[in-house]
Order: sequence, then C-alpha cells, then structure tokens
Amino acid sequence: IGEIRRYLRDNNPIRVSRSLRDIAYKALQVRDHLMAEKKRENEPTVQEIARVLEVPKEDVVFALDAIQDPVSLFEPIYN
Amino acid sequence: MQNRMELSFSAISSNESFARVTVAAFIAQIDPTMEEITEIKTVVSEAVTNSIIHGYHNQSEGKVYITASIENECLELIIRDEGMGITDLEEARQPLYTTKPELERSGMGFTIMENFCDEMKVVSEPMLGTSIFLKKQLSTKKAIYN
Amino acid sequence: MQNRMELSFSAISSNESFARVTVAAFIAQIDPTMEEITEIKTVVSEAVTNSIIHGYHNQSEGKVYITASIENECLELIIRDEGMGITDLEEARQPLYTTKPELERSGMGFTIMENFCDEMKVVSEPMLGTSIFLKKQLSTKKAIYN
Ligand SMILES: Nc1ncnc2c1ncn2[C@@H]1O[C@H](COP(=O)(O)OP(=O)(O)O)[C@@H](O)[C@H]1O
Ligand SMILES: Nc1ncnc2c1ncn2[C@@H]1O[C@H](COP(=O)(O)OP(=O)(O)O)[C@@H](O)[C@H]1O
Ligand SMILES: [Mg+2]
Ligand SMILES: [Mg+2]
Repeated sequence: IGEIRRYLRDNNPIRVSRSLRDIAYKALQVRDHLMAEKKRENEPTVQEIARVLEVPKEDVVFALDAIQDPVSLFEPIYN
Repeated sequence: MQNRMELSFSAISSNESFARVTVAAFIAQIDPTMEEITEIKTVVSEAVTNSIIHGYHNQSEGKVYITASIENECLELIIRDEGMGITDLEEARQPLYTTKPELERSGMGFTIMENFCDEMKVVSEPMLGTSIFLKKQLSTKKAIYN
Repeated sequence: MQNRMELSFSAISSNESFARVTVAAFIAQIDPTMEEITEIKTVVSEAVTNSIIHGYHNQSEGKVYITASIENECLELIIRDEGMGITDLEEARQPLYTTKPELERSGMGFTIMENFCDEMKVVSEPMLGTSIFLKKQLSTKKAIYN
C-alpha cells in the first residue's frame, strides 16, 4: 500500500487548479457560516475568512477566482 | 501611507484572470468585503478584455498596463493599452453599443465599469491607445463596525 | 508562445504576499503542481524580503521589480531592487551567512532560492542595487499522463 501511495503521489501530483478550488469552496462555506452565525448585515471581509482558514488573504482571493461564475455577476445589472 | 503597484503583461486572453487576481490581491491588504473584491475583479476584467479584443484585435502582440494605488482606502486604477483607440468615445460609452456584437454581454463593459466605481474617465486617441481611469472608495473596517 | 509580465510595487513588507500570489497566479495558467507553486512562492518571498529588508533597510521608499516569463513550461524570473547592493557576493551566498542575525531562517535565503530553482544568478552593485535571475523548468501535464 505504501508503494501504491507513493506511486500515486509521484505520478499524479496535485495540480494547482484543484487545490485552488478546494480552498475556494472552503472559503465560501466559511463565509456562509460567518454570515449565519452573526446575523450580520455586512458580508464578512476577506481577512476574516482567511483567518479562519489560516491562509494569507491574498491566497483566498486567488482561490476564489478559480471558481468565479461570471454570469451571476451580471444579473443585478440586467434586472 | 500610499501603496502602489504597476503591472504590464502580454495582451492575451489567458492573462485576464491573472490581471484580475493581481489587482484583487493588491487590495486584499486593506481588507475589503467579498462583494467589493467581486466588483473590482469585474471592472478589471471588462477593461482588460476591451484592451485585448478591441484595442489589439486579439493579435497577442502588445501589452496591457495596469497601475493601482491605495491611499486612505481609496483605490485608483488606470488600465491602459497602446492599441487602436476609440474614435467616438461618447458613442462607445452608450449601454449596449458594441462594435463586436458576436461577443457575450455585448456593449455593457463601460456601463459595468461606471456602475461599480465612483469615478470613471476614459481617454483615447485613435492609433495611440486607450486609458481608463477609475476610482473606488472602499469601506473601511471602522465604517463596518460602527 | 511566450507569455510575459512585469510588476513593480512599493518596498513594504505587506506587499510580500501580494508579490508571491501575483507570480503564482501568472504561472497558474500552465497549471503546475502544488509543489512547484509552493517552491516558486517561497523563492519569490525570499528574494522580495531580501530587497525590502536588506536592499532598502525597511525604509519603505523604493520599489521592487519582478519580471516573469514563461516559454515551453520554463519560468524565468528576475527580482530586482535599486537598494544598497551587496559588496561581497560570494560571502553573501554562503549558507547561514547573514548581516541581520535577528531574523528568522537567518542566512538561508540564497540557499533556498538556489535549491528550488534550476539556475540562479545574482548581480549586485553597491549603491545601485541587486538583481536575481532565476530559471525553473515546470512539469507539463502531458509529461505526467505519458
Ligand atoms: N480599449 C479599447 N480599445 C479600442 N476600442 C475599445 C476599447 N474599449 C472599448 N472599445 C470600444 O467601445 C465599445 C464598447 O465597449 P464595451 O462597453 O466594453 O462593450 P463590448 O466590449 O461588449 O463591445 C467596443 O465595442 C469598442 O468598439
Ligand atoms: N537584495 C539585497 N540587497 C542587499 N543585500 C542583500 C540582498 N539580498 C541579500 N543580501 C545580503 O546577503 C545576505 C544573505 O542573504 P540571505 O541568504 O537571504 O539571508 P538573510 O536574508 O537571512 O540574511 C543578507 O544578510 C544581506 O547581507
Ligand atoms: Mg467590453
Ligand atoms: Mg533572506
């Protein structure tokens, strides 16, 4: 099993694209959690989310871009 | 204190998300909300896309230039190209006006930039290029916790 | 095809993680492995920190300049400052050599950069500044699925 694991690790390294998506989904979960928890009006800031995830805030921004859904951004303007 | 950065990159569309992330990471330092980040990323996307597809006609030669500075939670952005420029600026800024109707979201770039920022100025010279000056006041932490 | 970017920013330490993410976002386009991106971020951190704390003595005046280009999955990085420069380069590059022993990981910056890259060249001129030239070959996805 150790050998298989090593084979998988050496031959199928985790690509950045996947890791970014993982961080991004976690960031969204944290955001929702913070919003529900505090019943607040304002969205949490990037820094608050970064603190929970224990990564630099720049990394949160970077990761979120990987799952950005551009279409949804424009709905408020068209409506 | 003022913090400043200048960026230039090859005018190819795979650099759009790079440009967006760079500006967003720069302003991450002053702790914006997710919403502000999204707005700024959208604005950068629109301006950079315009430079690449209209300014340089997707020719992949040429560069896009971005300057960002932050002072007192106010972001100033300049997005510039040395492309073909715009002949009739007033017309170009009209909602839904586009010279490339085959694209998605046609004609809304300038309208989006104007809406997501507090100030927008466009300077363009045919054959010399286009510069977009944008200002956006970000909410401070103080304002949020008041 | 070559893709290129140039970045400059105020030499303040809050820009370190900005610089790291910017370079990471640039190379993310060719989807490197996590290990490669971690190495590159570390290298950028070391070089940028050196420019800020040694080159400019943490004076927050001055700028740090980064150029990155990718061609055939080979990354070329230049990280440059216009700070005080290094008098004895050979000595400076020795593992554990440092002029600021109070810092973390003292004296290992050059050693780390050298180890995480395929090539490193340092050019420095007292009173004019320091440039670090780095090359790193990244793995392609094709190579992996072979
Ligand atoms: N950087 C630029 N260089 C040249 N022309 C531009 C530039 N930016 C915008 N334009 C012109 O302005 C028009 C409107 O731009 P925009 O509102 O973003 O809509 P769209 O990009 O969908 O056409 C474009 O169709 C183009 O003719
Ligand atoms: N950009 C620079 N400008 C001036 N001096 C530098 C620069 N980079 C490195 N040095 C000198 O080289 C020494 C070794 O650098 P490094 O290996 O990164 O270790 P450290 O930063 O921990 O001192 C530094 O202590 C400093 O004297
Ligand atoms: Mg447009
Ligand atoms: Mg060092």
